[in-house]
Amino acid sequence: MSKVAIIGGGIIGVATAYELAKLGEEVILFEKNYFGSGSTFRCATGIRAQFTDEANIRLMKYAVERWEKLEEELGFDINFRQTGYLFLATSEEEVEAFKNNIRLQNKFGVPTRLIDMDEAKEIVPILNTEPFLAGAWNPKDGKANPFKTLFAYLFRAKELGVDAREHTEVVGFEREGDVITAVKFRSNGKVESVKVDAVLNAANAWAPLINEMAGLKRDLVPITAYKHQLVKTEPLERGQAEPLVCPPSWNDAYIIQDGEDGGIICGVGIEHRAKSLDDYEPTYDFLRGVLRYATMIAPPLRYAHIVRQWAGFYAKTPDKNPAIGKLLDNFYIAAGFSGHGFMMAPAVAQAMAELIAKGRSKVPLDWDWYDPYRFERGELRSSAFQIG
Amino acid sequence: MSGKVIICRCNDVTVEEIEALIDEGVTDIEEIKRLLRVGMGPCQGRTCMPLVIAILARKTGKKPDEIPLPRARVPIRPVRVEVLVGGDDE
Amino acid sequence: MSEVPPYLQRGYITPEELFEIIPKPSEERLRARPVAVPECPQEIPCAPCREICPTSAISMPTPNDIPVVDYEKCIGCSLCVQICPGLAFFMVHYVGNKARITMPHELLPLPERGEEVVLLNRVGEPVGKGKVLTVVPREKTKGDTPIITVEVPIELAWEVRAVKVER
Amino acid sequence: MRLNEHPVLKFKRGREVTIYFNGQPVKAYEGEPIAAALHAAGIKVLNYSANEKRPRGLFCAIGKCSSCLMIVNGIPNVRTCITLVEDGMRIEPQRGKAKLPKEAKPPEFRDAKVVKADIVVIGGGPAGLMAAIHAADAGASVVLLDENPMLGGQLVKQTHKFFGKREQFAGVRGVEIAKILEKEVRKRDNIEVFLETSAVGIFQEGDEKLVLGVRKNKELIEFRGRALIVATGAMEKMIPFENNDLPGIYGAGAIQTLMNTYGVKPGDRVLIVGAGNVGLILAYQLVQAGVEVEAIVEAMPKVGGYFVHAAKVRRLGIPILTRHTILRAEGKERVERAVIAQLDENWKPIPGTEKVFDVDVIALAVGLRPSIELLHQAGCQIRFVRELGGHVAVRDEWMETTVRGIFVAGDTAGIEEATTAMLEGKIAGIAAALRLGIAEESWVKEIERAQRDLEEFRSGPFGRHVAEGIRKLLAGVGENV
Repeated sequence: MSKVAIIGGGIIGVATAYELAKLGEEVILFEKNYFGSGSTFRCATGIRAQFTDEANIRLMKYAVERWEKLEEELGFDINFRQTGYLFLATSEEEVEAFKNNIRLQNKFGVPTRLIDMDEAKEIVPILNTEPFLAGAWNPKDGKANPFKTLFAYLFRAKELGVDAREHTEVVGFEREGDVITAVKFRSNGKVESVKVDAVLNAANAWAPLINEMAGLKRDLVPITAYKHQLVKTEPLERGQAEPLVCPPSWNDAYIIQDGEDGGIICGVGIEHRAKSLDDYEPTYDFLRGVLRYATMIAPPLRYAHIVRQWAGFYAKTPDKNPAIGKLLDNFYIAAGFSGHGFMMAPAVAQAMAELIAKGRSKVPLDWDWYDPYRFERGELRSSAFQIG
Repeated sequence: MSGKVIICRCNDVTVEEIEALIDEGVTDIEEIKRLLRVGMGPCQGRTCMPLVIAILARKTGKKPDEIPLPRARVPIRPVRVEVLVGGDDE
Repeated sequence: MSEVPPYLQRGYITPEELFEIIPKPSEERLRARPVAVPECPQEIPCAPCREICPTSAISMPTPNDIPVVDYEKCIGCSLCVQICPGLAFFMVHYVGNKARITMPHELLPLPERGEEVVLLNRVGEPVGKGKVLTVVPREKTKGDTPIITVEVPIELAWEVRAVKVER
Repeated sequence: MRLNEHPVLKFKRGREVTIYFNGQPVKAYEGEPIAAALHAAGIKVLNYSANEKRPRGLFCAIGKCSSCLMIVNGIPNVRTCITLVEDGMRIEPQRGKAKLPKEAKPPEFRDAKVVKADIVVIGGGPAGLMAAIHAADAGASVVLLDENPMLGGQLVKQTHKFFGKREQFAGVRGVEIAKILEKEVRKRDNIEVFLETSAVGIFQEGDEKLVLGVRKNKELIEFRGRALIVATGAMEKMIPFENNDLPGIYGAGAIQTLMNTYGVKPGDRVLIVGAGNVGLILAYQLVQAGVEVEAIVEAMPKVGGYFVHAAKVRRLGIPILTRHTILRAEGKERVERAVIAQLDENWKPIPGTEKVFDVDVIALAVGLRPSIELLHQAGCQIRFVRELGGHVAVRDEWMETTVRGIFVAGDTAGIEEATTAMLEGKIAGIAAALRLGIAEESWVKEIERAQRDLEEFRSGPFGRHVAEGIRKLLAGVGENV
């Protein structure tokens, strides 16, 4: 049994802690704020396999299969619901592009199909059918509650012996050659140190700072925090806009009904580079811009009330694909999820845990594709299809 | 109707539910808020948050000034979507 | 909490408690002409009685001090009864075997001159009946509060502090 | 249940209109909110809660608590306590979560109206009005917004006369002070007033502060100023007890609004919880409106408010039960009874001391807390200071918060009195104009005068408590949040 330190108490860190504990490893998990406070609780809840490249499609197909069994495995209601993703085309060219994507997705067993707007209206009763030509519909996509999912993992991880520490900040490492030997952390103003056999950097937007502490170049894995904002309505009766509905050509605007309280979450690709890693300030242009599109997608939304607007980070790499793999002999990274960390977590956590504990994984994760050294080599992947 | 002690009116969260969660070891107000959805309804936590802080203080022995108030968010009162888009034009 | 004065536990003050805090007007003074008696034992930031008194009979070094009336300087004009925001000033005047109590009355209906009303003590219990001698309606007072003077048996002079109009 | 005669107030009602509750016609008057009209018709159950479908009625009456949401003309989640009636309105109780209509026309995207001024004052109560008056006199252009249809804030519900000194309107009724201050504001042509306008957020855009406003729930307005004064007042605290959400349980302020602003009786027999000034004043106001008050219960061993307010209600026969608390409300769809009990030294109810009151209204007057949401949202540093009523914004002696250019005054800065709110408003108004370089240096003397008045006002036992809280705040004691 070896001792693994995980840095970052978001969904990736917590889920990996659970998977490692399941494999019998000893885990100490650090979160500098409270669990989930970074990006996990700020996410839009969506889960999809409708990507446009093989690596992400295969990874997410596997992730969805894990999601389907997660509630049973963790014994906790995480509000996972397969209510689908509905992408909407506004032009003939886009319909053609959708068809190509669908062919690729079908090839790997993702059951996406092209639907007409009558069917779309049945699925989303408040949908505006008029501007759209067709939809790409995968009923197996869905959503879950980020907070409950994180806590379900956390409760089970603790039962399996994970030492999970909130409000505990990692401040440095001890390193011998390419091996990290100890993690230094501060809690209640006191700095302590713990010997470790392996370290996972799961700090997402904060990951470059952790890499730097490990003696690596800060931009070895270039991750930039972009404020991705959302607004949400008051709770509404379920069934009015269950799938994530997104016309990609409208600046990636989308709406999705919260799987628990039924409030409708609205997002759009109006992005601002965060001024700092504390910069969660929502912006006025977003508030108006997002609702302009949301009411074009679902006009009856005009009668709902917005109760809050918030920002979280899309921790973006240059190709919007995460960095997953090994950086030093015993120093690993799973970060830079560019908005897809929550949906990928069950698959990535399992793959990462198996890699750390056994040196290999049965998860269909294309290690070359997500190689954290690819940026240094100047090898960028085709951009992952962005929207949550 | 049963004798419930309601803390969060919007989501019908009772004092017993909050105490039970604290007993399970969840003592961060942000976590309690999100797990029970206290303060996440249309009143935006105005009525319930001081009560949650009081319960948390009583159960954990913390002083109320050691429990941070969850941040208020825009809009600080619910606003109809059509107003934010361009005004009620009907 | 032993230092809590009993009047703050109950919400009313007995004449005995009051006259431990301020002096009681002499029998002679009470018979001479109406005299203002503040039932205001608590230090609160308030000064209109002192400000309105035409003879500077009310001493109150700062607004947070309690009002103390110099009964010899008091001419019984009732302006303090009219202005007092706490409705805590009363005038008492002994006439024969009756006492005339002047008090604010901010309720409807306002009694009429000569009307017989139910006399209430400091806890609102009826303690007898008395006749209303004068009524100054709201618009004619200096303090926007109607005041009435009611005649009561002399032994109730320090009990009756409100009336109830029964129609 | 409408009041027509009142010893202090005169009710001016608007044109009579008809609204429809579940299809049944209900008489209403223009200018009153839907919930007040329904109350006057005896309709108290306004909706059934989102998850448990528990009956709910009016609670806060100021658009904050979500207890009065109804379906109005087919649109769900309308706050009926602040939405005014219109002839022919169709109103239905909401059951659970709302459903949107299936079809609608997309709203047109339009630029918002922009209103610019040197100083934006949020809140037209005593603090905000004084801030606007003094900022304007010091030379600033001012825009003042308030959520209510009239200026004055809580003053408009206050039938009692104010304490303090003559220059602080001592001896004048709150409702009259509101009129005086409103007249002063209207006299100044460098003050622009927006009523029925909520400030829903503050954004910093360069040197400018953008206050996002919503007028009449219909119109978006961008108020742009270089300085802001937040004087948004306070809101009532709630306490836990069984069935504390039953219709017929109100915040004290809600009852004052119904009764003193709209001339609607809240019910017939009332139990008041809390013998602070709010509870005591409310008891007196209820009697003035011809409503019976069964008792006031107070958990503390003494009356918390001014003794003179207590004496006023005691001599009208209202018992004040110190060291008592409410255990539960009972009733099927609305309050029918209240059960209280005596408390022991450890604040635990003593078995066997229960008393039952047959009341249809329970009024909660258990304290106020500052409405700091806007300040908190804008990023001002917040601390918990018990003496000031809970969480407050850290500010300096000129009432400026930790965000430069954002000032605070009145109950928002700490729960106190309308008198001190007015003095703080004066300080904030002048200070903002000075900070912007608009006011001449000589205005500093006016600030100092107001500070001396505040000090004098706070030198008694009540004020000393507040002064202690302010000292803590200025000294940086208390937790940052």
